[in-house]
Amino acid sequence: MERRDFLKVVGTAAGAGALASCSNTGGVPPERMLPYVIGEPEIVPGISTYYRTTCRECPAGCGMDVRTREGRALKADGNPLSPISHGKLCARGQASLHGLYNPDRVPQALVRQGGPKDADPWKKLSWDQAEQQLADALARGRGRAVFLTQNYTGTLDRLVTDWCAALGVERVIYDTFAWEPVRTANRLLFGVDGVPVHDFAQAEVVLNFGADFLETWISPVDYAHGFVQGNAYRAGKRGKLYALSAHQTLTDLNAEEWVPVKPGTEPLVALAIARLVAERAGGAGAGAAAPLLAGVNVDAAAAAAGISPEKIRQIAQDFGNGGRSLAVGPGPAAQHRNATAVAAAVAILNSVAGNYGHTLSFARLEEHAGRSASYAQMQQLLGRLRSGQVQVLLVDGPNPLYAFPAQDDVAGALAKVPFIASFSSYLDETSERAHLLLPDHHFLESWGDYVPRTGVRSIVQPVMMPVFDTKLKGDVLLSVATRAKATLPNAAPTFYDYLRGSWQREVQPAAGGAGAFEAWWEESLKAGVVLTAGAAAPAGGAAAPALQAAGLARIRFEAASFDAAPAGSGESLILLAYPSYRFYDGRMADRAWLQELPDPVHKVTWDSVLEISPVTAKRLGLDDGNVVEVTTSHGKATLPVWRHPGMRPDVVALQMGLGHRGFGRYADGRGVNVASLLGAVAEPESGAMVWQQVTARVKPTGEWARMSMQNQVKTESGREITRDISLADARRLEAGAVVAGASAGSPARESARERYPEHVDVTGNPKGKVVGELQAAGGFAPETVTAGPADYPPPHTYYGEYSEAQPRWAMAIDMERCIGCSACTTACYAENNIGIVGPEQVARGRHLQWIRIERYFEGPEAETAPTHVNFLPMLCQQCGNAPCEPVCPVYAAYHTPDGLNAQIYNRCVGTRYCANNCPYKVRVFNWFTWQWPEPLNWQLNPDVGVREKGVMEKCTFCVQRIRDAQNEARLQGRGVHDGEIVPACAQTCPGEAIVFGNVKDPNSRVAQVAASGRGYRVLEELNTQPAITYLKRVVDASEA
Amino acid sequence: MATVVRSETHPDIGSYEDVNRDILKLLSRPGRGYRILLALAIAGVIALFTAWGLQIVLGIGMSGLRNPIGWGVYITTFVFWVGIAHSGTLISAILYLFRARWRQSIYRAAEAMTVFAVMTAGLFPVIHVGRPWLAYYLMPYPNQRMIWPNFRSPLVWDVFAVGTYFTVSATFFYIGMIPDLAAARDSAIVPWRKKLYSTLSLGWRGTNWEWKHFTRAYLYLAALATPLVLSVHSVVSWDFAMSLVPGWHSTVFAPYFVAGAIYSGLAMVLTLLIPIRKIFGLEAYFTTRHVEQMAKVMLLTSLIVSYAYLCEAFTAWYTFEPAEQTGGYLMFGATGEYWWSAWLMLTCNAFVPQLLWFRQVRRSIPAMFVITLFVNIGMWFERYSIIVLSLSHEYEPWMWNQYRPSLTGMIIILGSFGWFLMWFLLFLRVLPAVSVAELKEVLPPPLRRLRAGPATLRRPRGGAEEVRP
Amino acid sequence: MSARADAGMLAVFGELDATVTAIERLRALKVSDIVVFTPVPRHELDHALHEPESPVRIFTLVGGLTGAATGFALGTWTSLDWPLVTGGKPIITLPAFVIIAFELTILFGALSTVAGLLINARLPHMGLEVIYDPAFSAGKFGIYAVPQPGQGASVRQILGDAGAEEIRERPEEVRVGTV
Amino acid sequence: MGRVRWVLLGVVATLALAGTGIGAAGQSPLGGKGPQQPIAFPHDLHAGKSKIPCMYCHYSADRSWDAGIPAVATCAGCHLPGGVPMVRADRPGVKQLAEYWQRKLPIPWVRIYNLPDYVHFPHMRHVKAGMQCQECHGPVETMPVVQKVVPLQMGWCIQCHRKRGARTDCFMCHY
Repeated sequence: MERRDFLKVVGTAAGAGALASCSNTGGVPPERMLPYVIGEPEIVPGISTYYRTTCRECPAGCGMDVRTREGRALKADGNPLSPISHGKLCARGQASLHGLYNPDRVPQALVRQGGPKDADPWKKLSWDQAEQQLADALARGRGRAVFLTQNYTGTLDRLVTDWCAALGVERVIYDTFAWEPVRTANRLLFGVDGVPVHDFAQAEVVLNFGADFLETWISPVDYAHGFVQGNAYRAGKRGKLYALSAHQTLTDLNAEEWVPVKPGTEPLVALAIARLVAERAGGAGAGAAAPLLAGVNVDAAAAAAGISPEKIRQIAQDFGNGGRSLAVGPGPAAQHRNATAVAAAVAILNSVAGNYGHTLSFARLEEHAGRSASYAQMQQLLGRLRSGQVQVLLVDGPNPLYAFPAQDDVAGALAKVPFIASFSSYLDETSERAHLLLPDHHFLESWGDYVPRTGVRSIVQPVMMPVFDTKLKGDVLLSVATRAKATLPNAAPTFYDYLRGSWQREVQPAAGGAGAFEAWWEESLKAGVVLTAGAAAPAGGAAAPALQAAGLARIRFEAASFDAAPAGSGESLILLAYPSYRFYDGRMADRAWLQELPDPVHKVTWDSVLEISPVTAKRLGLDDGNVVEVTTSHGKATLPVWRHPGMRPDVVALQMGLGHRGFGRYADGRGVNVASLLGAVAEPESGAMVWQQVTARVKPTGEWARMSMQNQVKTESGREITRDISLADARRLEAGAVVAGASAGSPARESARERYPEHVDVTGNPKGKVVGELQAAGGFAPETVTAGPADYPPPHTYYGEYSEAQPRWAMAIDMERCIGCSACTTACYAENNIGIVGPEQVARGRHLQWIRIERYFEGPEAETAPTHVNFLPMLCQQCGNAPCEPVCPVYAAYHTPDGLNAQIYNRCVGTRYCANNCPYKVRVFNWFTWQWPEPLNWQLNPDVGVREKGVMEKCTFCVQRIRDAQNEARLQGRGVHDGEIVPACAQTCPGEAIVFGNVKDPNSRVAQVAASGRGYRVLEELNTQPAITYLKRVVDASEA
Repeated sequence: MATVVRSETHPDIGSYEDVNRDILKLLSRPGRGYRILLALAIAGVIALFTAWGLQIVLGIGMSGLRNPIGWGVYITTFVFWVGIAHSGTLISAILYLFRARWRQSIYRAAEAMTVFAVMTAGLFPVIHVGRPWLAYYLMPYPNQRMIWPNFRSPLVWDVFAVGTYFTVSATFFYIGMIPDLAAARDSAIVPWRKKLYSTLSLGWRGTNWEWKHFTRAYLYLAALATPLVLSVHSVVSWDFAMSLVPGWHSTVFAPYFVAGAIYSGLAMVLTLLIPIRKIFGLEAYFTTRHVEQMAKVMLLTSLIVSYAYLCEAFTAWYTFEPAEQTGGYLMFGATGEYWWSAWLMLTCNAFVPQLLWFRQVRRSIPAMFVITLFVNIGMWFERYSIIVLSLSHEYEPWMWNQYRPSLTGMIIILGSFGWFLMWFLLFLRVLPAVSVAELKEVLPPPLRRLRAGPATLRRPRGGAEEVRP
Repeated sequence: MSARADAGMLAVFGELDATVTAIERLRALKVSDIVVFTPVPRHELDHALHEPESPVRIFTLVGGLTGAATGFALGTWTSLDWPLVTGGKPIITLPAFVIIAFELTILFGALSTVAGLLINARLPHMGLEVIYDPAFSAGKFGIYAVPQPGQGASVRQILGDAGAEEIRERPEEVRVGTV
Repeated sequence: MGRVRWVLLGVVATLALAGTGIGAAGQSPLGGKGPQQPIAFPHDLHAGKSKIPCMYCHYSADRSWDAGIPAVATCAGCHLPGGVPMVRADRPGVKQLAEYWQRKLPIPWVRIYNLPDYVHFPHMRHVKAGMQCQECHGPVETMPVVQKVVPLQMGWCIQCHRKRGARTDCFMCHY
């Protein structure tokens, strides 16, 4: 702690410099330079310092690397040593900096002095006063106090447990996503109240029953990373994901095949598949479930689910090849009245396929996922609050006032509690009802540790001085304990000492750390994560647990029921609530980066949309943006619709996370809270909140709202932006064969082939004879472009600094590995000081994304029932023959000797000609000067200029990182190594889809990947010579 | 009785002195209508600069432009005004070289229109850019940064083309006016006018050597201005044709734009001169014959642009490239969200002017006035359709968007008409709006021989041929 | 009053043919110092005066060629001064420079034509006292002839016979713009 | 008289143009004294008379983009070892320093060499290339009050880069 005490100084470059805009307006008043009072040997102004910590934005607990400069955190990335993050982060993790620098954080301890209607009911308190007030309240309410906490693990968990015991406080842990059905099923079937670690990388076939494991489910970064390893094409093989759901989330959009089952029928379908798998395996693995499976009627299940029995047989055929498959589910996206049966059926499916011990095992548990109270238990707590049994309520994390349906009357329950204290650093709905606010440090300012899964200890350490006058929760608890004269085991003056003590006593021996603690501790801080026993999957697989008949008997394998829609006009459709990739359960809604990030599926920013099937929409006369009124028995909402081709016609879907009242300027009043449409229903078996419970009545209002989104199209409209290849062709290409028509897939080319078979060849290009005739008639022949990425720039440009010896920075993007999660976009915002334009400007198309994920539905009926979705990260292609460059009148756009398409902001006059002439439309313009409210501007990267109004900007391949690496290499008298330069998008990509490097070096990874037979360049027929090679998505994974 | 010889083109003008009297009387005190019009124009200018100032302070986003539609009404209006500017030089230079006898009475006003239209057009690139305070980066001049503009950029070509065009047409305008300024000087009474014309006329006396060099210089200027006038709109068209944008990168653009420019320019000349003729009583100078001649040229150019529209549609269809087909007005123009713009263009520019096949229409001043208004509107929407339609639907469907002009943009565009009108109205009162000297050239010279002879009325074909004494 | 004005006489004519006749007769008398004023350029007067071709065209030609050379030189030199590749095109992109060269040809040609006019026509010619009558800009023709010694009477005779409406001997020098 | 006026006008116009050109090509005004600093730190005594190497205080010039300004502790290390006023303790500047040091406050130095946000200048590359500090910062060791001696405009950078054959790629410094 001590060593960061002196960081209260502003660095020379990071301070005023980064805030100045592009135009130099002269130096009045004089800029001041503040030196350190005492120098820090590890901090050199102008040089970044990295700290390893653990992301605490969701319970997954990804290891994190945070880059700081002059004492300010600038960029978060994954810790490559962490088995949870693999050096990757999701968009939420990237946006943790916006939590740190959120302008609406509670700046210091506050106490309520007025009613909720007062303009500013809060009075400032010193921490001394605040802690005393808390201690006094606890003394008054001893034995009748409840501490409602989020899901901590590790040392803080120990402290809070001990503290609660010492002070007579009851502790309730709650997380909105508590995975109750999965835990309950595991408890009933296997006697383990927990969630096993899923090893997607080993699974060749995955069946998903409503688990959004690429978005929020349990440990999304690790699962996304593993899923891509197992699923993406490599060495002639490709995995297969079946999504069995009524509505495709991002995860389901990545499926090879989507099976649109009726909502609630997942248990029947899963059991039917299990029966067929068990039959094939001769009953092995079925164990206690054998009688149950014997009674399953496949045809009846198929009929109930609204799918064909053949589909079930096909899935069963693919599934279960000796532990090389995996079934997962449900997540909140399939949490209906019989969700435990889904989880149980999934467990049976994994059991009969022999997956336990291989692709999942109870030897390693997701520690964080097995601890939360259930929703039903929370309801009981609310009942106690309502009856006045609780005198003091401490809240840290959960926000039931937002997350619970109105029927729970959380507000009424809270009103009955005489004293509520909140540790939240943000004024969310629940904290706003508190009497005392004790804002905790953001995790990037905190000491701590976290145990995400068995054997993994991840360190939380502060990367900078606190931004506000907040105080570490652990320190507050220790101090309050002292004030209350309570004795805690292993008490220490500060939480930092408590943590070190705990690590010295427990973690060092468990991790087998040798030597003095101080040295080991330093090493651990550098690694950020320590692995203890049981961290690795057991070699050769663990023993498969046996199914327990008693538990099995308790589960009713029936279809879930849904409340009927209220009477009235309009269509009745089942309302599916599902978690948000961007906002999780809503806790991330105050992050401007995430609000501005287009949703990976519907691409709407800053607002909620009701997703509806195009078939139903057509029947109701609805187009994207038409406003509907959604009525359930519990509430009503008015919002625009978005036609989602990947959903059943009998459902509508609404994302969680928006519809906050309060919670800062970025969240307040935006969108619809799905809980407002639901009743307080808990699943009987698991006590889980039932998200899929009601049928809604959907009625068009006849209005139209301009949605804040980038685009209105869903398909490529006949263009060849994304390209596919069949598995068979991919294999043949790998073998070095030339595949005719490998670029097939473009409707235009296909149509040309059909209509003019005598004039065009199989690829859709004109035949040689036609070309000859054209030329003989004086026409131009289409010129075949043969140059590859490494063949540019052409020799006729070599002059001065332009020479053959220069590298060409290039990228290869494997569309097989892109899951469309958009973490790259947020990473790019963080790295490159991209302005946040707000909903009105996004609606006008004035967003500033340098990298965007284009989502195109593919297939003959892409508008209504797509066969699959292609995600394409589109960023500046750094073309060799860049069309944007020669049109710039002032050389603001030009080509650098090292093959970059440069945009010199300070030279830019703003004619926008370059953007007009860019066929990829990756240039974005600063229509206004964008604002970063204090202290969000602290995050601005000093290595990148901030652009003012009137300047064109675009992806630079993170040129600041290139220059940094070049400088470093030059100082060390060497060249730049391959892999030394990683752009922000590539760094965070959970699928490792992006490879960057010098394509002129044949040994570089990028050159090798780009040479793949699947490689193509977008719009290369324009002869732009892009530096980015895309690898075609492999479709039709069935054996050809 | 002496022979009364009358000009064929201007049968109602009598002597050289009549010309001076009729033309120079325009410079006397203005009437009430003129003042109201000028006040309106100045109000437009104030609105223009207020809106522009706001746009500079807040950002070019005020224009209603958005990604990826980087060009909109400002560039549309720029091209529109550059197009308008073409008729002046066409009439004064090309028709001069062709010795067309109907140009004399209209060319001065047309030239003035050219100069002011270029002045108006020249505002728009500066209004349009994101950082107008750095627009000087486009000028090639030695600077401390040691960096030059990019001569490969069509926008730098534009700077050269429009800059040259302005310089040359302003020079041409002024040089041609020197003898008239001398005439105005000699008849001026108001002191400031006397002083102004004295200065501007450079001490012109009409001596034989002055005239000799003057006529040669004028001829060469006309010879230089002729390729220039054809090049300017070609270069402007290359702003589009040199790009990669579907619907823009077309080889037909240069002739298409030049024809369109002449078309719109003639329409604007008529729109302006028909009221002026009436208000100032210049029917003798600007006759139905003039209107008809211009109508014929308009018909020709209308056919050329209609042909270009067909070409565009045909090539887009023929390419079988989806980007080409959606990029032009073919799909999104004729049937899509910009249908009104595309159909307005076709109606005004291709359909309505077919009326000009009829002689009665060509000779009807009111009909011609209405038709020219149609053409003016149509030509603005032609540029709007070309620019906005293409940019809205390019190669990348993900970045398709729709454009709606903003209030700020519309104020600036309407204000630009005020700006143009202000200069034109001031010109009418300050400078001789019809060429005094050249009109005298088409009049038959006073001849002693005829005066002494028998009293017969002769109508020589024009007045330009030599008369041997 | 200059000596030259002393000796000259200014005749004002109303008709073109009369003026031409007067010029031709004066030339026959070998009166070479003739200035003709005319409100409108007429070839008849040029023919009568037998003037040599105007040298303005040389100015135009030289200006135009200079412009062309400047255009190519500007493009080439600035591109080489700080070579920046755009769009994979060569550093020296002559087709693009053709447009610059063309525009500068016209610009320089036009400006030097104007310079040629001003230099040859001795303009601007302001504020000096000269022989002039405002009627010449309206509709009258004028001849100012300076007879050689002893020719005065004959000149006067010729002008009068040709049809001069008025003949002023030793006309007053005026400043144009003040009368 | 008229011609004289025209000639005069021409001369004045030419001069004005040339003046503007020279002004633009030259530099912003550099003259005058440097700004007043919170402590009148005499570079001439430290760097000149006492011959303290530049990089003793500006410690990161050879490894960072920033040259670095010394921590107050660096000053105190000599002048107030162990908190005891020692070297030149009687000077007003040192007394001021002692005050800052005791109150643990940074000294708000006025920045003299400042580059706009869009220029990225790597000090370390220039030091490693063997450039002397004085080439850009002037003879600081003779300056009682440091002042700016170079314009820090792009042309000034470029002429040196060209002379030395260093990179003149825009994207090296502007991004």
